[in-house]
Amino acid sequence: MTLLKGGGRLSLVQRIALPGAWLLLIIGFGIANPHVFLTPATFQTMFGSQAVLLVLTLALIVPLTAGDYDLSVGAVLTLSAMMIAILNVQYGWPIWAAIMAALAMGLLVGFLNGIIMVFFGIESLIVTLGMGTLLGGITLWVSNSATISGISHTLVDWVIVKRFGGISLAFFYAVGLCALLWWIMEYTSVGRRLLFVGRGRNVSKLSGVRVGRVRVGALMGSSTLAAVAGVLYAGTSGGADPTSGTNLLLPAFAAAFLGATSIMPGRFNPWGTAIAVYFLVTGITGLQLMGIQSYVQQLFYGGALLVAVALSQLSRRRVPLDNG
Amino acid sequence: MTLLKGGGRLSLVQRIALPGAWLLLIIGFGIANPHVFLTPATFQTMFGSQAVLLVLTLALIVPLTAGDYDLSVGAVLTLSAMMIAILNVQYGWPIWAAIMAALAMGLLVGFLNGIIMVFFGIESLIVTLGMGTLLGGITLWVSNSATISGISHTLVDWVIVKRFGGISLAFFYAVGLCALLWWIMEYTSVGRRLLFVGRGRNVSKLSGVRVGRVRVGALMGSSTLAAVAGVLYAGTSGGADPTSGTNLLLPAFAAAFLGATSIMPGRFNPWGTAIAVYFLVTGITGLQLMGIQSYVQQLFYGGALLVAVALSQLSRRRVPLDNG
Amino acid sequence: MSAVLQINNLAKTFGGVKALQGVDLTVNAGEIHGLLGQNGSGKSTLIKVLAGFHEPDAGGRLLVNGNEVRLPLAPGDYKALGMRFVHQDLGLISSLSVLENLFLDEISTGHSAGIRWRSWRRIANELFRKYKVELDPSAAVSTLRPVERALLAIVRAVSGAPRNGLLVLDEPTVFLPQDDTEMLFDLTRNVAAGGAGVLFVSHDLEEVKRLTNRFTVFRDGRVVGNGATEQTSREELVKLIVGHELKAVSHRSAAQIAATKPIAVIDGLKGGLVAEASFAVHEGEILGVTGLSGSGFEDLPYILFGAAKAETGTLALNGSVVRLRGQNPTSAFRSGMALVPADRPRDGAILSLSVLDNVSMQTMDQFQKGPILRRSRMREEAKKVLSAFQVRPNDPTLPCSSLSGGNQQKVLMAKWLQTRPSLLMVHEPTQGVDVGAREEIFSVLRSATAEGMAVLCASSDHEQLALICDRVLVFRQGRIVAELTGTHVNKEEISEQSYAVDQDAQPAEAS
Amino acid sequence: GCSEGGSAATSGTQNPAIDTTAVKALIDQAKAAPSFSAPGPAFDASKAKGKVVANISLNSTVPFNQIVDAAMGDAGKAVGVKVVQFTNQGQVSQWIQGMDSAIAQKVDAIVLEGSPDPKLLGPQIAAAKAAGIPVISTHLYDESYIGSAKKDLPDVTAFVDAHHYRAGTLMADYAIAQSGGHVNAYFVASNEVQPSAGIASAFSDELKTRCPDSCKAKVVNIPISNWATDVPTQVQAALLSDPTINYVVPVFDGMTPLLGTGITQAGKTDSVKIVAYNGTASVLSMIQAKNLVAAEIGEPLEWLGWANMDQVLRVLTGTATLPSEKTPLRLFDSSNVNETGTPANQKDGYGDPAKFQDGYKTLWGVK
Ligand SMILES: Nc1ncnc2c1ncn2[C@@H]1O[C@H](COP(=O)(O)OP(=O)(O)OP(=O)(O)O)[C@@H](O)[C@H]1O
Ligand SMILES: Nc1ncnc2c1ncn2[C@@H]1O[C@H](COP(=O)(O)OP(=O)(O)OP(=O)(O)O)[C@@H](O)[C@H]1O
Ligand SMILES: [Mg+2]
Ligand SMILES: [Mg+2]
Repeated sequence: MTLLKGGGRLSLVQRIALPGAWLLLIIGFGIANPHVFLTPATFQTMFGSQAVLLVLTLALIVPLTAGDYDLSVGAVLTLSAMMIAILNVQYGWPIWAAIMAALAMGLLVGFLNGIIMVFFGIESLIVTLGMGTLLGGITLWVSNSATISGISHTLVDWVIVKRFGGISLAFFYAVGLCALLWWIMEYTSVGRRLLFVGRGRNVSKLSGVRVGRVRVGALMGSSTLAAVAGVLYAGTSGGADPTSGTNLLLPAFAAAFLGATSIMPGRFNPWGTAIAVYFLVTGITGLQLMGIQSYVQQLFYGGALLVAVALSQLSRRRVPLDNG
Repeated sequence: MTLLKGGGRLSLVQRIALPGAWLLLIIGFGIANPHVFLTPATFQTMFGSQAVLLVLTLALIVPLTAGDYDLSVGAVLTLSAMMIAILNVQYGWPIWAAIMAALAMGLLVGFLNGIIMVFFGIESLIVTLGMGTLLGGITLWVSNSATISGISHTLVDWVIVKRFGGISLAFFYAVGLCALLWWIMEYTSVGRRLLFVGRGRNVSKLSGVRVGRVRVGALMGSSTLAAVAGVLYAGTSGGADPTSGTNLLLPAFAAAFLGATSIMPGRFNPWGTAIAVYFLVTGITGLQLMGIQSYVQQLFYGGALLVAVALSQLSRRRVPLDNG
Repeated sequence: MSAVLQINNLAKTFGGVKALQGVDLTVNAGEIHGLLGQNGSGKSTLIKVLAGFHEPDAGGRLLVNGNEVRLPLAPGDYKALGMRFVHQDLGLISSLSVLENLFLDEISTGHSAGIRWRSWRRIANELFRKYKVELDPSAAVSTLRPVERALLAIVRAVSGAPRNGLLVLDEPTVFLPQDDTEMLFDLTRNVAAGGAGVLFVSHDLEEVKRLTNRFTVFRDGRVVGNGATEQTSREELVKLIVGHELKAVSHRSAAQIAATKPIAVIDGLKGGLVAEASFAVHEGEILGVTGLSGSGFEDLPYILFGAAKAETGTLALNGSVVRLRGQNPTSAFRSGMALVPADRPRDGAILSLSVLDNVSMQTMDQFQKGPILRRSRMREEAKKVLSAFQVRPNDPTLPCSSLSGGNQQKVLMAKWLQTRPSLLMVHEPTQGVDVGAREEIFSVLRSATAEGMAVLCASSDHEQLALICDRVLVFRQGRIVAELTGTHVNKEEISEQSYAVDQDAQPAEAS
Repeated sequence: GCSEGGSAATSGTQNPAIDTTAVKALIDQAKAAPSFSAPGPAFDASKAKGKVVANISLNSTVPFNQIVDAAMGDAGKAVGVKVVQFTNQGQVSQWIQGMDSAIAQKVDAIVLEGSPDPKLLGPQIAAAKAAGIPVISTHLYDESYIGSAKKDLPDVTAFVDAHHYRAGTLMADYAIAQSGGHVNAYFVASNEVQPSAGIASAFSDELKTRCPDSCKAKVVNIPISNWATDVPTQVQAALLSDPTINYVVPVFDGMTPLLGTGITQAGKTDSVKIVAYNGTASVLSMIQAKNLVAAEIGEPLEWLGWANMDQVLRVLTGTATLPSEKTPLRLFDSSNVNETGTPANQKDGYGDPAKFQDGYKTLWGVK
């Protein structure tokens, strides 16, 4: 799937359009609301609390690069957090064992998604839509629709209580994952193969790339990252509820696509993703801190997505030939 | 976007796999629960109740045929119902005028979606994701986040109260739209162009199709149909709430993709869509009538989608080389 | 004689690339006009301007039948102006049916409400009967063989071409075997005789000389010459196109081949359209396989590479034996095989990625040092390789889609030859490649075989096979019916063997 | 769970008449406008002057929360306490961010208004405690549950109780009174929201207590995210499989229009009534329009805001906190619904707001 039209050399303007817009936003809110907004605390909490969204968005860009959609990540996040809560709180498993079980679930779900997709030759969108619905049912079932709290303090400590430079460790885990993913995508042949498969499936196949394996791997990667996001979710909130994770799916998609307009325009890339997440979060937080009506935040979200992507396309040399 | 792999002549087995599964489901529930399930009333209400979902799914398949996604249909549905409620209840507009305004809104939103997509060259997925979020904000704003009830009884009468053969008129409107869309897609050059653009954008342009115009038109079609779904929604519930319409988006996608496995396998088609919607609804209703827990219904939904699409792929001649 | 088409001072710039500059071209009624030029010289670009696909730069003029037409043309305008096209990539939508593709133009620009599929199907069947092609209107184009697709595109264009209109054929013959080419030529002459003009693009000068009345040659987007075909010799044409003269090539003899050791031994292969094939490819030789389309030779490279399924058979490559049923592209690549497929945009190149990405798909791992992929090194290396293959422009960061077809083909050759395979398989290696580049590709293949590589070349271009192959195997009905070596490797004998009506497969004369 | 009534429950009319006088008396009491009575001892709230309270509501897009939040601001103004709103769309990550920034801004107290679930904010509440910032959770736990909530959530400084279960009981009472003791109810719960299960069992229990032989209720659980798709069909299916159902009860009244769709589609608009809880304006209007809804239990939202601030001020001034704020419920049916205005609105219908406001001001010593 080619995300944006055109190709070729990237203009600097476009690469830095989004970081620039982010800066402008910060300056704007800084002027409007200097005492509250321009404090270290604001940025510390902003960075710390949105680590879950960032990791979930990273999960999405792996299969997106390989040309597949994963709509089940929200459900995997929810189930992962719920499994940790149930195993740790109700069954008394040690926290590391509960985390391992959740990650194993992520891996398994990704594997099933991938196998169904490749073996039956069904579009990833349908497979993961079905799988996400199925997992939602399972989560309701195992949790009995209830919120479960009281997850081990070790996890909570290591996710959100411990800080570095005033920012919760969760942020650094997320940034670490960004860096790892960036390295994999740019500097390993496994990562390049993801891109090849995403852009030319037959070509890759005839070049000796095991296309099916790469696609299954991408879905396993996304599910596992979503399970990691679930671990962070359980850690930041100390508990789990059966539905709210799925609400993160659309914001994550928005951030993934917005991120693909920046740093390496036209490609889903981890740093662009991180900037997109924090650009959107900054806008929302600034509005929240000013006590602005909630619907304005939603207007900002939608509007920012449209305007940012549109501008980044304008700043791009227009290329006459549309790619099919 | 080629939905499913392979092409060529369609096997009869595959064409009728989904209707067959539907029949099996009916027989199954009939045996399990004959006195309640196998009554005219069950079928009458089943057909009548899902007209909104059917129309929303029809909305989706228009741009899907042209290779574009419209994620804003759920938000358009909600805003359309909300506009009717506000204009009719709070401003005292006659119901027909309120409906016209809602449809005009749909047309306008589709036009904006299309223009942004074509002019800036942004993927439809991003444009409509942003637009959907924006419209969600607008809906919250104009409605003050409140549910509004008391819509003119004329509308309610003509949508759900009046019946024909025991089935609410809403069903017949939806089936009428199915037939109309089928005629347009199969027997008019406008409809065929949709398919051409979806299957080969460059070739279509070379053959003289104004690709941009067709894509804008498809998004206008989907938004307008979504607004029609909003009218039916307002008519079935006699009111409007600011959020619940968006929850119909994923079920509609599921039905659209499931529908593309039947009747004309590999193509999004109105009759397949109708069968998919009613297949899913039959399963859910059957389970509901047996008093089975809600999460089981969700398991059915996800599972049925996976199994049905997988089987329909299996029954299809496998083609060695995957298309990109 | 009146001009059907008159173009003055037409220019087209892509970003910084001047694809066309100051082009003047006239096609007269009843004339078949050859449009010649190297890869990337702008032929297809001109055609796409006429189709309303590209918007030309301001300043050009276009006259159709003497009437000035305002540029740019909108998509679909061509129809009213009486133009019909067979585009370079045929302009078919492969996931749709033959019928829909046949009426693509009608539907694309029409305003029909109430399409009468049944009567259209009748018309289609009549057309196919009239033009003697066997096509099922409801078959998906993706299930057709390349020849059938080409025929469909040709029937579509020819049947719609009006009198005093213009028929444009952009390399229509690359997919066609000899007899279909003959049929196309007859059709084209008929169209011209009816009063229409024909613009015919080909890299095959033989064809150009036989078919066209006049010609125009492009080089780097400019017109460098035109004239009457009869009064221009082949050598003169070559010189106009390439800018210099071509060298002759020599073949190895049967004895020379026998003296080398076999690199790949294929035994009892069955699968696809191949009924039975056993043969060997020797070190340092270029082995051609050919036949009529449908005779099975096109399937051979794909089966050997594991991209198409084999039923039985083994392949011994450098002594190690694999069962072909279990072959897949990955293991084939790892065991030292390479395949340059014929369908470039689908199977060959990832057009949306850079030339660098495409060339380095397989060699990437060599640039991995510890955890880091050294990309500047990759770029330098790619630049070197591209200049060795004379890819123009030589800029590895360009997206592959902005190269012309021929240059894309050179990139693909570069990509695979870099991996130093012991068996290189090519399918129509010079498809859409100009005479100059064709020569370059041949010399690259030659120098690679000089280092011991074995080449299997599947092609229906008999002249090409004669030019580069040391030995040629001819297929009929899935079996090898002839093996030509030494002086027998010439266009006439290859054609004769391919078309021989003799049904009893006779093991060949020269073996 | 689902609770089955006695043996003859479905044979309605043949049953001996049930004595409903006691229930009717309860209903009449619940229909009367509430009057203010001091929830606890008076104290000097002016000591809190100048303090800052951060308010994180469940979901700022919901009118319920908007009205309560605004009233909290007004109540704060009366004593010179600033209430800072942290608007959000009901997402856990936003509540977390709100907690974090409230702690960073060193506010004097944090209110979780209208039930952001403290169980999902454990680490943040602990951090607030460590920073010496009290956290007050309001309108989440029923009065009967406050005791165990305190044990479960030791870091939460104080709670403001709600009367969710009493609403469940009242809905059952209304159905009993109106039907003459023959209730076959279909109750739709959303158990991922904390009080839902308790409201459902309060409803069933009341039926069991008052008319064990002639009343029954079936409870089903539909998560809020599935309302739009599942509620209409579910209700419709239930009405088809059991035609004797005469009441459909939503756990939260936001579901009411969807219930209406299901009932209309099943063609049961004549035999089925809705009783509901939350006091949403559109549902009150449905009573006014005589459209399916028989009764609606509401709460005075501004009063809730002031009650929240009462507990907050007690915390800020070091006064002992109250076990119950004693906020009222009021039952509306066609006889008194017009007190909520025409068209109905969500604030009015609970008597003169000046009365409870004066009551609190007196209690706080600022009047
Ligand atoms: N869409 C495009 N964007 C940028 N450059 C293009 C585009 N299409 C063609 N070009 C460039 O325009 C020039 C002419 O290309 P064109 O396809 O017309 O060549 P051609 O003469 O048809 O060659 P061939 O014989 O290989 O088909 C080439 O340099 C090519 O790289
Ligand atoms: N898109 C298509 N591609 C290939 N074949 C098609 C297509 N659409 C329809 N057909 C075939 O064309 C034939 C006639 O189709 P259809 O029944 O729609 O005709 P009709 O509209 O009734 O004909 P008429 O217009 O002559 O009354 C059928 O065999 C059908 O399968
Ligand atoms: Mg060309
Ligand atoms: Mg050629």
